[in-house]
Amino acid sequence: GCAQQAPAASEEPSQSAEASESAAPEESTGAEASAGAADAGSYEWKQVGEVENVKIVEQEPEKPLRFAFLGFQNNPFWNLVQDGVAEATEFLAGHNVTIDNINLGENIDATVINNGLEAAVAQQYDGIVTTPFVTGVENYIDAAVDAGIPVVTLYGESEKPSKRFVFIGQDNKEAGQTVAEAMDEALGGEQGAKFAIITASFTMENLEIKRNTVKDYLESKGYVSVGDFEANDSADQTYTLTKDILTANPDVKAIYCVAGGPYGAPKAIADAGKTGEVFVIGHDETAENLGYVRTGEMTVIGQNPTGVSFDGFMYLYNKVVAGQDPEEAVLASHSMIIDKDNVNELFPE
Amino acid sequence: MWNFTTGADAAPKSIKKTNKKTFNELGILIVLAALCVFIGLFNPVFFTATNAINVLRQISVMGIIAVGEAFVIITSGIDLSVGSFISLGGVSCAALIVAGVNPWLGLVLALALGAGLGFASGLCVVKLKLNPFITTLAMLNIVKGISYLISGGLPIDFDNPVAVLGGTVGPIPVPVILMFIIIVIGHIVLTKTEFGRNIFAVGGNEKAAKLSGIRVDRVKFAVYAITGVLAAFAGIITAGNLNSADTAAGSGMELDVIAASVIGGCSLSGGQGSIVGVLIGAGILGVIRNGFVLLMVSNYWQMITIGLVIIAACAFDMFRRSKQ
Amino acid sequence: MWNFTTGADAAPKSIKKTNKKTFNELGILIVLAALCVFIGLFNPVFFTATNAINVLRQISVMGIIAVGEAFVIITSGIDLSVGSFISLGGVSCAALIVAGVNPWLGLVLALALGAGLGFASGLCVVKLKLNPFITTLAMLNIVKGISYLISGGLPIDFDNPVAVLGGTVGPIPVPVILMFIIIVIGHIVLTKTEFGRNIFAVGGNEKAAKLSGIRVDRVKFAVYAITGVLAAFAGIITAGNLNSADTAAGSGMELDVIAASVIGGCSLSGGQGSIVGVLIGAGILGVIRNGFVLLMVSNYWQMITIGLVIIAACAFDMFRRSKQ
Amino acid sequence: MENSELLRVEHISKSFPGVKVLNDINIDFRKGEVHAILGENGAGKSTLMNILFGYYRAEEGSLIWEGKKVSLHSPLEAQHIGISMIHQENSLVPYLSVMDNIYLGHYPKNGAFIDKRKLRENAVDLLRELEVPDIGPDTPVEKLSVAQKQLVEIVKALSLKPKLLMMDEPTAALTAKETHTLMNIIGKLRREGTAIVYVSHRMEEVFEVADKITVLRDGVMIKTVDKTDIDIDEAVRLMVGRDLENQMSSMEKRDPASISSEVILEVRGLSRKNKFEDISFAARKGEILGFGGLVGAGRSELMESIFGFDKIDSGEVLIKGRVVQIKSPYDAARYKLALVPEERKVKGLFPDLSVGDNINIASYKKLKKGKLIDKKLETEAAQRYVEKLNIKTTNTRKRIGDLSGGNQQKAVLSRWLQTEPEILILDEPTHGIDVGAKAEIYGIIRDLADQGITILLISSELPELLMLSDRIVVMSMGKISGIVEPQDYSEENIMMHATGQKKSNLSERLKK
Ligand SMILES: Nc1ncnc2c1ncn2[C@@H]1O[C@H](COP(=O)(O)OP(=O)(O)OP(=O)(O)O)[C@@H](O)[C@H]1O
Ligand SMILES: Nc1ncnc2c1ncn2[C@@H]1O[C@H](COP(=O)(O)OP(=O)(O)OP(=O)(O)O)[C@@H](O)[C@H]1O
Ligand SMILES: [Mg+2]
Ligand SMILES: [Mg+2]
Repeated sequence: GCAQQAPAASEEPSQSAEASESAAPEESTGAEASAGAADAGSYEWKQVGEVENVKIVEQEPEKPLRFAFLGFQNNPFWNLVQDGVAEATEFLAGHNVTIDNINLGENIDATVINNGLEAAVAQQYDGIVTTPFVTGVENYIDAAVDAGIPVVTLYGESEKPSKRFVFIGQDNKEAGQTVAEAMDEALGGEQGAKFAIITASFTMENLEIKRNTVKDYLESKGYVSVGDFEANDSADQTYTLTKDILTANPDVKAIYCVAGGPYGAPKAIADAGKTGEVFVIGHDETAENLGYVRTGEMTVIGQNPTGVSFDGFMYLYNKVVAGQDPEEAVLASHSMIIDKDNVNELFPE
Repeated sequence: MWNFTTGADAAPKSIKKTNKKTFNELGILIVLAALCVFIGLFNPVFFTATNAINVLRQISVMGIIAVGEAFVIITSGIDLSVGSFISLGGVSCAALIVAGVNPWLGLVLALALGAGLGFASGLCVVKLKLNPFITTLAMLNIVKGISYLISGGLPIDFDNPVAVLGGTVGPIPVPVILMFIIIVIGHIVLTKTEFGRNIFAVGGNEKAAKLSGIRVDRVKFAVYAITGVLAAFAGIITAGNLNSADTAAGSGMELDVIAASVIGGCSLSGGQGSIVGVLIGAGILGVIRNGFVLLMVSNYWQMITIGLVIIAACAFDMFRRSKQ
Repeated sequence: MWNFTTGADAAPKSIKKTNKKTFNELGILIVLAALCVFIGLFNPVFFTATNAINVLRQISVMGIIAVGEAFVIITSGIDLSVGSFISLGGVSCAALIVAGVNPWLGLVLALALGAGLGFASGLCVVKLKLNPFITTLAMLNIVKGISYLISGGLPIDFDNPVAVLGGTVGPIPVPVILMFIIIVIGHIVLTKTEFGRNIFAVGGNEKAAKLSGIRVDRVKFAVYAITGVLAAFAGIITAGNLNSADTAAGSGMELDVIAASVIGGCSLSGGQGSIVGVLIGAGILGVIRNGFVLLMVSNYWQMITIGLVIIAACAFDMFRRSKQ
Repeated sequence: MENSELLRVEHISKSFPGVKVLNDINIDFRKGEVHAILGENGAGKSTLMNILFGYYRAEEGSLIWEGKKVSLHSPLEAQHIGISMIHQENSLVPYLSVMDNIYLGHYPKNGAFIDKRKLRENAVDLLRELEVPDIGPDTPVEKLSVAQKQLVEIVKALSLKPKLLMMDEPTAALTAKETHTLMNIIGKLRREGTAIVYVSHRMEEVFEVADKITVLRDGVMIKTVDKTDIDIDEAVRLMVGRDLENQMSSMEKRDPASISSEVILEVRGLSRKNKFEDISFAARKGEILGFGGLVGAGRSELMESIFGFDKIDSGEVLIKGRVVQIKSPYDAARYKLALVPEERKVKGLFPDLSVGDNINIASYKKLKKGKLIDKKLETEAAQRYVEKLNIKTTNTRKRIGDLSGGNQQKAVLSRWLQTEPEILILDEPTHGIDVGAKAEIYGIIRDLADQGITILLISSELPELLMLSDRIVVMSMGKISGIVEPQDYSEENIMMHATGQKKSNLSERLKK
C-alpha cells in the first residue's frame, strides 16, 4: 500500500516520472504506442504500487463503505488485474473501505455479469467495479446506477451507452493501430508479404475490433492475410495453429495473437526452426509472454491491467465519497509496445 | 381356486406406491431447501424478495429449455446443441426485425427456424440412426456457424416490441412468468397426454413402443423440434432482456440444462424423469451460482463446490430413492 | 447320433468372417481418405511430410486420451472430465518439480493424482450409482478447481527433463510415438485380454456381466482410473511441448475426445467400439482442423463444415454397416 | 363356427443379411381357428409373425386380408386392421405401470388427455378376465416377475380385441395354472371367431389347442395339416427332418442309491424380506434337486441370493460343510457355483456381442495363453457348444442379438456349462428351446449329474421337473412347502404343495 496521493493523471501526465526507477515512463511512452497520450483524459502507463494516476480526494467516508469487484478468471491476464484489486483493497482499507472481490468464473458472458450485478445490487454495495467486455449488460448497469450504486467499467465494454460514470480501458482501435504499425514495420513494406491472425473467439467485440483494425490496415498496405483462426485463449491451440500456418505458408512473416496464451506461437516458430523469421505480437505482459519477449522471440502490447484496476477503485472512491467525476467518462489505458529493448527496464527479472 | 397370497398383497402395495409418486422429487427438494438455508444463514440478503426474483429470473432461460431437454432425455436422447439455438434465436429474430420484418412475425420466423433445425437433429437421429450425442454436438457447431453468418459475429441491437418478453411486469420479470407457463404446459403434456406417455415409452423400450403402434419417429422428431423452439424462444427472451442479440449468448448453456435435467431425476438412459424435478434441478444450479456471489466464494473453490454439490444432490436423491 | 449339419459347415464360414472383422473400420477410413484427398487436391502442402507430422502431433493428445475414453464409453459410461485432467496433469507435475521434487518422481506423482481422481469418478459411478455424465461433469469442475488451487491460475515453468516427452526425436515428435505406443497397448488390452472382454461385457449388459462372475465394479474403477492417468499424461506432454504448464490447457478437449471415439465407432450405449476406430476418428478431426488452415476456410464456414463432416462420417459409417 | 378366411399369406420370402430366413410361405388363417406353427429354433416362426405384424417387411409375396391385398408398414397399421401379437421377447416398457403398458398406443382418451379412470378400470377388468387380479394396475412393470410380465403381454394383446391374434411362445414362462387359464381364453376367443396363430415348443399344449398345424423347417414350409391328421411324433419328425427317438420318455429314472451321500451344498434358514423365508435344504454330490412352485413363489429370488446377486437378510450357506460368505457372483464362481438366470434378455444376454463372446465370457481364464486370450482356443470352445447344442448361427462371430430366441437361450446356457461348475443352478433352462434341443439339454444335465455335479433345477414345466429331478423342493409364497421324493412324484402332488395345501390334506385326498 505505498500508493501516493498523486494528482490526477489527466492533469499531469508525466507526474510519475521521478517516482520509479524501474518504470521509465519517458522511454516507454516514447514509443509510437503512446501517440495519443497527450490527449486530455488519457490514461498513462504506470506501475502500480509505485505511482498511480489518480489521486483520491482528501475526505474520509461518513460510514464504512463496501465496494464490489466483479471479475473473471480464465487466463493469466486476470492475475495482473487481481494484483491491482489487491493493492486497492489494501490501500482503501486505510480509508474505511472494504472491497469484496467476487469472481464470476471463467465464462465471460453478459448473463453471468448481469447475475453478478443483480446480486451486488441486492446486497446494496456502495459501488461496483466490473469488467463487462460484452454487450447486453447495459440494462443491468443502469439498474444498479438507478438503485444508487455508481458503477465503474474496466478493460472492455460495448459501444452501447450505459450509466456507468467511467470506463477505463484500451481503445481497441488505437490498440489495433499500434499493433498494425508494429507489424507493418516488421513486414518491411514488402508487397504481398503474408501475415496471419489468431484470435480467441470471433464473438468478442473488443477483440474483433482489434482484429479488423489490424487486418484492414495491413491489407491496405498491400500485405496478404493467410487467414483468421480461433484459439480459445489456449496456448496449446495457438501452438498448433501456428505450426499449421507455418506449414501451409512457409513464407508467412508476421503473426498477431489477439488471444490468451500467445506464447504458443513463438514456441511453435522455434520448434519449426524459424526463430527470427516470423514476427509475433500478442497481448498482455504475463510472465510467460515476457519470457519470450526477453529473448526477442515475441513482442507484447501491454495495457497495464494492474494499474487500471487499481485506479478504477480510486475513481469510485472519489465518486462515492465526494461525488467527484473524472474529467472524461472514457479513459484510455494506452497501449504500449513491450519488446526486447524495453522489457528489462519495465519488468526487471 | 388357487391362493396367490404373494400376489394378493402386491396389489395394495402398488396402489400405495402410486400415491407416493408425487413425492418422487422430495430428495432434491430437500437438497434445494438445505442449500437455501445454508446460504441464507451466511447472508440474509438471500431471503429478500429482490434476491428471490433475481434467482428466478436467472434460471428462467435454463428452466424453459430444460422442459424440452427433459423430453429429449426421457426418450433416451440428448440435445447438446441448445446453447447455439439460444444464440440463433436471438440473432435471427434481431436480424429479421432490423431488416424490416414485423417484429412479431420475426419472432415467429425465428421460432420456426429453431423448430426446423431441431427437426433436422431429429432427422439425423431417426433416419440416419445417428447417436443423438454426436448429432447434436455436430448441430451445435452448425447452428453456431449459422448464427455467425447471420450476425457477422457482432451483437445486433434488439430494441423492438418483442423485447417486452425480456422485460418486467411490475416487479416480476416476464421471463419468469413465461418459464412457469412453459413448465406447467410441459408438465401437463408429459403426465396427462398420450404424447407424454409415448415419450416415456420410447425412452423406456423403443422396440416395445414401436410394437405397441407408437410412431416412434414422430415422437423423436417432435421432442427435438420442441427443444429447438424452446431454446430459440429462450434466446429471444435473452435478447429482449439485454436489448441486444449476442452471437456468443448461450454458449455452454447446454451443460447447465442437461445438469438441471439430470439432477432433477431424468435418467440419461431414458424412460424416467419429470418436469417438476427439472425445475428443482434448475433451482439448485441457480441458487448455487447466486450463493457464490452472495458468499463471495473464491473462484477456485466455486468450481470445486459446484462439482461437489452436484454430486451430493444426485447421491442424496439416489439414496432416498433406494430407501423407498 | 444327431446330425449337426448347421454346426459342421459353420466352422469354415466363421473363419472367413473373422478375417473380415478388421474391416469394421473401413467406413470411417474411407471418410478419412476422402477428406485427405479433397484437402490435398486444393493444397498439395497437405501431403508433405511436415504437414503429416503436424497433423499427427496435433491429434496425439486427443488420441492418447481417447484410448481411455473408448474404454469408458464401451462400458457404457462417459468421461466429460478429461479436459480438466489435462490441465491437472501438467500443473501438478510442474508444481511438484518447481517445488524441488525429482522430475520423474513428479511425473509419477502427477499420474497417480490423475489415477486417484479418475478412481473417484469411478467410485461415484459404482458406489453412489450416479450417472457417469453428471458425475464427470461435476468432476470436470472439481478437478479444474484443484488445478487452479495448485497453480493460482498462472502458467508454471516446465523446463525440466520430463519436458522431453513433448519434444522430438529427429523429425518425429515424441507425443506421436507415445500415442502409437498407447494405441497399440490399448488395442491389445481391449481385444486380447480378459479385462478387454470384460469391458465389452459390462457395457453390453451389466447384470449379465455380474452374473457371469465379472467384477463389474472393478472394471469400472479401472476404466475411469486409466482415463485419468492417460489424460494427466497427455497434460504433462502438452506442458512439455510448450515448456509451460497452463491451467487453461485442455479445456473443451473432452468434446473432441468423445467425438473422436464416437466417430470411431464406439457406441455411447456401450458394448461396442475399437481403438483403431478411435484413432481414425481422431485423425478425421485432426485433418479437418488442419484442412481449415490449409484451405483458409472462412471462420464461419469452419464451424458448419466441421458439424457436417462429423454427421457425414457417422452417417456413412452407419450406412456401410447396415449394408454388411 | 364360421370358418371363413381372414388372412392369406402368399409366397412370402424374407432374408436377413447373409441368410434366407423364409422361403415362399403360403398359409391361410381362418376365423375361429387356432393355427399352430411348429419348427425348430431358428426355423423362422417369429420372423413370419413379425412380418404379419408389420414389424418386418417381406421381400416377396403378399398378404390378403379379408379378401383384399394389404401391405403393412408398421405395427400400427397391423393393429388398425385388427392384428395383434404377443411377442416372444418381453416387449414391455419397464418404468411404465401395468395399465400404461396394456394401453400403450391406444389409450382411452378424454379430449386431449388420457382418461385415467377409464384406463384403470379397463385394465383391472382385463386382468380379472385373465384371472390375474394379483397384478396391480399401477405397479411398474420392472417390478414384476418374468411370468407376470408374460401375463401382462397377453392382456395387452387382448386389449385390442383383435381379429387375428398371434402368440409367440406365450406359455414359455408360465406354470401349469396360468397355461390352463390361457387355454380357456383361447377357447373363448375361438368361439367368438378370432383367428389365432399359436407358436410353442410345448407339444402337448399345441396338440391340445390347435385346429391346424403348419410345420416350418429352415424357413421352408413343410406342410399344413389338420391336427387330427397328425400326432406328436410325426410333427417332430417333420420339424427336424428325420426320426427322433423320444428321448424324454426313454430317459430312465436314476436309482436314488446311486447318488453319493456327500452333501455339497447346504442352506440353513435363509431369509430375505418379502422374497423368501427360512429356507433350508441340502443337495448332494451329483444330485439333481428340482424346485417347483407357482409364479412368484420366490424360487428365482432364492437362487439369485444364494449366488450372491442379491442380498441375504439371514441364514447361512454351506459348501462342502463349510460356511461360506458369497457376496457377489464373483465369489460364487470361486466356489464353483454357476447360475443360468431365467430372464435371458435382462440377465443373460449380451445382445451386441458375438455368439462366441456370449458363450465364452465366463471362461476366459481357461482360454488364455499367457496373459492374452488365444483366438484359436476361443473359437474352438464356442464352436464346440454351437455344435453340441445345435445353435443355429452362420458363425460364432455373428451378433447374438440376430439369433432366434431359442438359439440365444442355448448360447447363454452354454456359457455356464463351460465354466465346469461343481454346483449348477438352472433357472428355467429350456425356456423357448425346441423339442430336439431340449432332449439334448436333458441329456447334458443328466451327464453332468452323473459326473458328480450338483444341479439345482428350477422349472415351471412339470414333466421336465418330474423327469429330471432326483428330489423336488416345492416352494409356495417364499417358503418351502414340501420336499417330494421320487416315489410320490405326480403333477398333482407337486401342485398341491405349490398351492400351499397341507400334506395331510393331500394324503386324505389320495385315500379317497
Ligand atoms: N434381426 C436379424 N438379423 C439377422 N438374422 C436374424 C434376425 N432375426 C432373426 N434372424 C435369423 O432368422 C432366423 C429365424 O429366426 P426366428 O426368430 O424367426 O426363429 P424362430 O423360429 O422364431 O426360432 P425360436 O423358436 O428360437 O424362437 C434365425 O436363423 C435367426 O438367426
Ligand atoms: N425386481 C423386482 N422388484 C420387486 N419385486 C420383484 C422383482 N422381481 C421379482 N419380484 C417379486 O418377487 C417375487 C418372487 O419372484 P421370483 O421370480 O423369485 O419367483 P419364482 O418362484 O421364480 O417365480 P417365476 O416362475 O415367476 O419366476 C414375485 O412376487 C415377484 O413379483
Ligand atoms: Mg421365435
Ligand atoms: Mg423364476
